[in-house]
Amino acid sequence: MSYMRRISSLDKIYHFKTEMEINAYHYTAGPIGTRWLEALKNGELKVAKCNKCGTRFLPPKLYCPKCFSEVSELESISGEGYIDTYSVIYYNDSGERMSEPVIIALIRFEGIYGGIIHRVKTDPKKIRIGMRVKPVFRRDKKGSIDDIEYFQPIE
Amino acid sequence: MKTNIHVKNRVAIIGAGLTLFRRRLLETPQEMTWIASKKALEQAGMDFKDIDCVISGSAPDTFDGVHMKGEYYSEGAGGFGKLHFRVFVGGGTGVFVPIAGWWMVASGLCKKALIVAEEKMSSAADPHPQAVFRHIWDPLIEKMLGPNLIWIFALEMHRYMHKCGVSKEDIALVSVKNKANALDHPCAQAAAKISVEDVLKSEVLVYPVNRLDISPVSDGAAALVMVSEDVARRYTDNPIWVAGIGFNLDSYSWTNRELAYPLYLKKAADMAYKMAGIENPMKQIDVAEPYDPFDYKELHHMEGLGLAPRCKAAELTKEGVTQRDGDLPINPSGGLLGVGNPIAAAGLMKVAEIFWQLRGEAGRRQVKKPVYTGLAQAWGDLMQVGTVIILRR
Amino acid sequence: MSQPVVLGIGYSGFQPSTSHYNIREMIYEAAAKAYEDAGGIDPGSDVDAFVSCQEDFWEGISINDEFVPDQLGAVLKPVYTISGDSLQCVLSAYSMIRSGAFDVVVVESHGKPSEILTMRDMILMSYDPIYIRPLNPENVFVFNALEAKAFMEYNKIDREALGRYVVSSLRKGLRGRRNPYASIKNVEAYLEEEYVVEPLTKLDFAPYSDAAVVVVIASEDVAKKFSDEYIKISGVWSVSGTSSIVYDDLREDTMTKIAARKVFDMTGIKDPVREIGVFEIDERISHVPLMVIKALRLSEDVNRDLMMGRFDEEGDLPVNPFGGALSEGNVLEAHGLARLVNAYEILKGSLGSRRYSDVEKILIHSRRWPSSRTTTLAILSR
Amino acid sequence: MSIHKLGGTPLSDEEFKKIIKEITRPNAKYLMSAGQAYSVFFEGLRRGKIIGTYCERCGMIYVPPKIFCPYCFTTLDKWVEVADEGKVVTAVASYYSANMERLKEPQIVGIIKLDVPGRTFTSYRFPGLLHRICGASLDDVVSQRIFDARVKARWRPSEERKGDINDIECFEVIKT
Repeated sequence: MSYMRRISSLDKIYHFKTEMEINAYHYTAGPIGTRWLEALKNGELKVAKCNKCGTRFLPPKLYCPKCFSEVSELESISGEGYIDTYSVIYYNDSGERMSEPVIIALIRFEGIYGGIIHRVKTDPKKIRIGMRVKPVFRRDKKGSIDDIEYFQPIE
Repeated sequence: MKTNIHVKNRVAIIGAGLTLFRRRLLETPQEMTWIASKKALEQAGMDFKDIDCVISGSAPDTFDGVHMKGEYYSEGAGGFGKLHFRVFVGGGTGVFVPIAGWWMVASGLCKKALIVAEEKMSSAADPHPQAVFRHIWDPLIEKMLGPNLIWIFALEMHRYMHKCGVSKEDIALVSVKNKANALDHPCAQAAAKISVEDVLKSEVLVYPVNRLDISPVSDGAAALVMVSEDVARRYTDNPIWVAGIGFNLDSYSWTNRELAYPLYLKKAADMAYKMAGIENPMKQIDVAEPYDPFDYKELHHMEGLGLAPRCKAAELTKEGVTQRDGDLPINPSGGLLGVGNPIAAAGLMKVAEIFWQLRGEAGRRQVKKPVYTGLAQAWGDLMQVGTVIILRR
Repeated sequence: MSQPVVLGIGYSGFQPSTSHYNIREMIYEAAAKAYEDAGGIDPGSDVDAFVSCQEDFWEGISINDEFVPDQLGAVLKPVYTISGDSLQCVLSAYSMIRSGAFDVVVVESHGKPSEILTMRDMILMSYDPIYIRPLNPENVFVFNALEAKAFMEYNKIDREALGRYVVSSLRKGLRGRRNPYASIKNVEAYLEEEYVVEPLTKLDFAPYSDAAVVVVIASEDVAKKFSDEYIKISGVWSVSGTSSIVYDDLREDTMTKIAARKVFDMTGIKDPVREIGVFEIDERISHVPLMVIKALRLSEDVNRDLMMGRFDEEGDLPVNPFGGALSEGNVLEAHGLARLVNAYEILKGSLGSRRYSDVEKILIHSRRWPSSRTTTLAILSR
Repeated sequence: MSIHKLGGTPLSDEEFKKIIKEITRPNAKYLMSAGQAYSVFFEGLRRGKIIGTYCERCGMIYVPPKIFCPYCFTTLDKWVEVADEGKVVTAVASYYSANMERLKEPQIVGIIKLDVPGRTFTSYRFPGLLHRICGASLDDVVSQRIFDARVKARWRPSEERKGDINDIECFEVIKT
């Protein structure tokens, strides 16, 4: 067999398809997160509360994101929030134009540290920062952030 | 690498913490990281706000199922807004985190660093965390042969047995010892009173590896507080000093080399010994935690570390030298075989154990003889990485 | 205290695809060039340690640290991986040398996105699995757009300003060495582009490139033995973001602010506008360099300063004067080293005109892409 | 007691099954270039040959090949054909498949140190491949008779070869 010092022709280069997958990952949400998701399943939007420094925050964690004490409490809120920032998806990842643009927003709540990133259903022309919104839950809920179908503007 | 006469700043460990090691924990990777960090800080008498740097480690993203997982779990160590980076040398990661932490503090860049390792293997639930290991091979050659993880360790174990004339019974003694040691460890997942018979009678997975030769799949996290000398003096009368660090990586062509002896580990150990001024490790190391994901690895690693003559670690084990009350206690924690194996966290657990042993705080696990100098070691990648840290009272 | 310096650089690729070479062969080419540039060092005897910056899901190999040593000449040597941006490797190497225990550390990083078939899913895998990922948005860059929107609205930066930045940067790239995507566009053409994820169009995202970069870092004392043409690393610092992006204020670049304070402190810089000659900034998404300009307080009025050309080649605050990631492409974790290579070449006088011959200090910046705001800054100086 | 003092919240298999979880089905696919060295190697396999590279400086032969010598850090472009024969340096008997399903009959796999005519190698560095071993029994493994056994590649018929490592079905023990 005789070879050039290097291969330049593309048809002499081998390529292989490969993957780095397993069937599925199953993620647990932690002691507070699990209770928070259970509340969502019941159609309730709650927030975590730190008993040490009083911070109320979303998403919930076992630790306070401000003072790092252990957190054990959830508290109910009205669910009314406002749009901190948003974006409208006009093209999907494959470069196809969306038949209906989708709005994704960061929603914050008065007096709550953090917030939720979620869909907002309204006319993309009307959406603006500061707009007040509330969650609309799905009928069939399973204990997921996706149990909220979307947020909608409060008239 | 120069010896430590060129290093100006001494580095101390002043606190350590662990989560439970369990097959499954409810907590998220962030929360596990937080628990271990919180416990280490509590021992050090510090709070998250006192920390200026976070150095973390974790094994493959394919366990937790989060791409760039260092960016994810670091929040639990209070990393947000602070210096943080994640190191990764496969199974060697756990001991490598404090190695990287050492130079961050020794350089003066960090004063009070949180050293943390996390692994959540249970997320890789379907079909099984072990399935992740299909992806550690050269994807174009070895992966095409459909290997499983145990193949490579069995290949190495069998080569070692053949070259050194070591029997399966000799090797099983390690599993028996470590699982028994772990009975005294509050975080242990796989502690048990078992016999050599039990190991030999357990299911053969890949001959010569039986089920009880292997450490379990685990969730867990571990943390240390590592600080500069002036800080250490302010917080404790009992700091433990980092006396030496070493690490070394062999070729990825693992089928092109001798597997009976870990040359890379000898080189890593020599680097650490040189820095710590150790010339005769068998005499100068008082207690050690070599990496034991499989029982034969403890023997293999003792030899690579120079804690036993080549092919003689099994003899020392038989003679009881490596028991907690022996002349050279090995894996008094219970090791990965007994405490569990959340990969990176398991390696850091070993460093924590040496820290507690040297402080005399290991409780029922405290070795009998007085200890001044201890060593922890981990190993990984395609049987090619050695990471070594030496601590001193 | 040992002063860390950049002693040599080498690279390969910076092309949309490099299918004739396996990534390890590309790294070998980059390493061979870097060692030669460093005065002909021998990796076996002259280098104390090696570090690679990479992420497994970009590689398609779990524990890709395994495959680091051979092509660097680093077999049976101290070698490790940082799962992060390559400037974090520079930070770690800098610290190793400052500790006094290491003299020469080689940093390697690479990206081969042309081999990734499922980029969308991989990006989504980098988001919080409980609170963000289940939204499964039709376009995963929408999360970056949330930040762009917040920043632009709050600072009243309009679409035209963003367009001006992009157009200028693509043109600057024509003078660079590693820029397959540099091109001539005008602002009108930019403004005609439709939004992909409002307020960003496809021109606001760097396309992908394959590349490998190797950099030799040494203590100044040892560097002198090999070459007198080295560039100092005066300071480097990294600041981590949070994966709970909602805990952060998306209107400003908090991480750059904190990192800059630290790096300016390390290097004694009082007035970055006067003291820093060139800025090499991450522009893999076009609003980011504008956020960085704001966070570094280089500009009171970004709209006006863009219009005035302050950030162009001839401006007083040149940003990416030979093109940034929009022109060279997104090389994943190697991005930080790509910025460093530009800065090194400018300071050595091997890239560009006499215009930059009096530049003393260059700031380089890289942020982890795509889902993290973790930021690393460094100051290189003559 | 607080959760952090307890060190976390263990879950049994049953509890894990029942508890609320999020699920991701990963989609991580790649198209990888074999590059210069492996492309020659695979082309060789397709033609029934095992090809390596040779370092003129240190004399080492790389199988699988590399276009660089990791020890001398020189560029390699000398190709050599090594024998499709060699001896076993270690072997094991696996009762589990790659997906960790139990096999009825154990599969024997090993590392084969390949012969290169006119050359000898130490046990520390040598051209070697991981592969299946056929013609050996479980007892050959357990008794360690398999060590140093001579083996020869059993090739797939040339029309079935695709240019990958499975063009070799296995390395077959040569009966003496």
